[in-house]
Amino acid sequence: MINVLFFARLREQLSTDSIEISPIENMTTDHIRQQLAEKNETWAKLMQADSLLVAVNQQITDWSHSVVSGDEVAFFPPVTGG
Amino acid sequence: MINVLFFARLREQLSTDSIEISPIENMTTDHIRQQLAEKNETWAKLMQADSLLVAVNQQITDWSHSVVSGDEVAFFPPVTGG
Amino acid sequence: MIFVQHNDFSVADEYQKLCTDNQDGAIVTFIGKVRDFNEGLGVHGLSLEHYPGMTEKVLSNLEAQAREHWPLNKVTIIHRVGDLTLGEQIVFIGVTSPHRKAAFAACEFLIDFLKTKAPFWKKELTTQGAKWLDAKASDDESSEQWSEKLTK
Amino acid sequence: MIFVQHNDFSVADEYQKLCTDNQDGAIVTFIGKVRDFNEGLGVHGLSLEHYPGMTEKVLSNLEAQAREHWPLNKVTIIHRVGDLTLGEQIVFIGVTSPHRKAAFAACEFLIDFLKTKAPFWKKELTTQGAKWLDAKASDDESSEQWSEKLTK
Repeated sequence: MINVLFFARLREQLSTDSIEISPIENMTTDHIRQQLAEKNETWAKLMQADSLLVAVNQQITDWSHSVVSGDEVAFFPPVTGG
Repeated sequence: MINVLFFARLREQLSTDSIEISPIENMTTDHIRQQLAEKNETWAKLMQADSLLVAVNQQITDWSHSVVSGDEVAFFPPVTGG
Repeated sequence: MIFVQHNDFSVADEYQKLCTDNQDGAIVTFIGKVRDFNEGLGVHGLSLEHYPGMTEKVLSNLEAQAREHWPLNKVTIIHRVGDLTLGEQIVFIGVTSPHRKAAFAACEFLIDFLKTKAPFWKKELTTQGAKWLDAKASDDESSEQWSEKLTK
Repeated sequence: MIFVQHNDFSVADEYQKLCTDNQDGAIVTFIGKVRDFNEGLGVHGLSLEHYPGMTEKVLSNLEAQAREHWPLNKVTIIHRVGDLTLGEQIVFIGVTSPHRKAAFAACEFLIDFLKTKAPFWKKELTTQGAKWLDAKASDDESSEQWSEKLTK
């Protein structure tokens, strides 16, 4: 399984901080985003946002990054710390 | 009279921290420097150093600055604080 | 040393730990505090969320990058999470070096990249409710300018 | 606030005085310490001379210049004079501002110009005797670079 985490605005608007999804063959971060966008309008809006960031195994990456079972994938908005 | 101060290396090498000199008409910082350089070899060497700085009334200035009775003139090497 | 914590930090204690080595001629510290970002909205605090695990990795990586660019001795990065009220301390960056230019540059580099790379998110608590802060373009510019500065 | 003094200063106390205003999001401090400048020579301290009266005028003027360039709230400049041993604190510059870029820039501006404009002179006390330090070309360059930076 792939553990998918959500932070900040996403976590609040999706009313969840994590879900598990089943890996498919040759899966990428973009596949996960698209799969989640199909859930409903709220998910679609958040997953298609231009500003959406994705990390795999706690490292920011792009939408072509491959994902395998056991990976930790996180979606979040631009960071605002400091 | 004009009060002339010396600091740091100058003060040590001249063995004095201040002297008084009599003003002349149309006196400049350069006149004072030249007058002091005539005292002896030690004074000449220090007063003719390229790096010598001069302040009139506690403000760094150049060698054409006019000086009148009551002014405080200071000679010192480049500063090294901080 | 990197700390992500709920508790407040003591600048006095952090300085004491930073200032012990005689080879260091320069110590630069930055402290960020909760201030009223949107004047008039009545901000009374912030709620700070982060991505545990990733935050520490990103900050360690930034410290390593700073050490590659400048001769640094001690580096301390502390960032608080949770609810903070107006005026409270959020972040501490302390850097020591034999050279002041290195200490200034590294300290500013670390806070610039912390702001654009470390997974923290601020929610402003105002009298009119809570509101997630948007990222600032000026922060992106600040970190982008480093690649230019460092290749000069 | 400008202080030229023999006595040591407390960074903890100075920070306490700097950090009281909620409009300040950023506090940047620089501390300069006595270090072994000429490695191998056995430096055990410094003797710091200054030009009383002029020093304070120059530092006040630098503070005023910094306030013209950046939106600053509090500014503290402390410089010690007299005999200092290895590892002792020499100088403290603390600046607060709503904006971190302003606080960093002003703090670095103040120490850069203090080093090239304020009438302090350091004599290094080594095991082989005392020696007046020469001004460093790199310090002149640092302060000269500001005119370029500030007109950009």
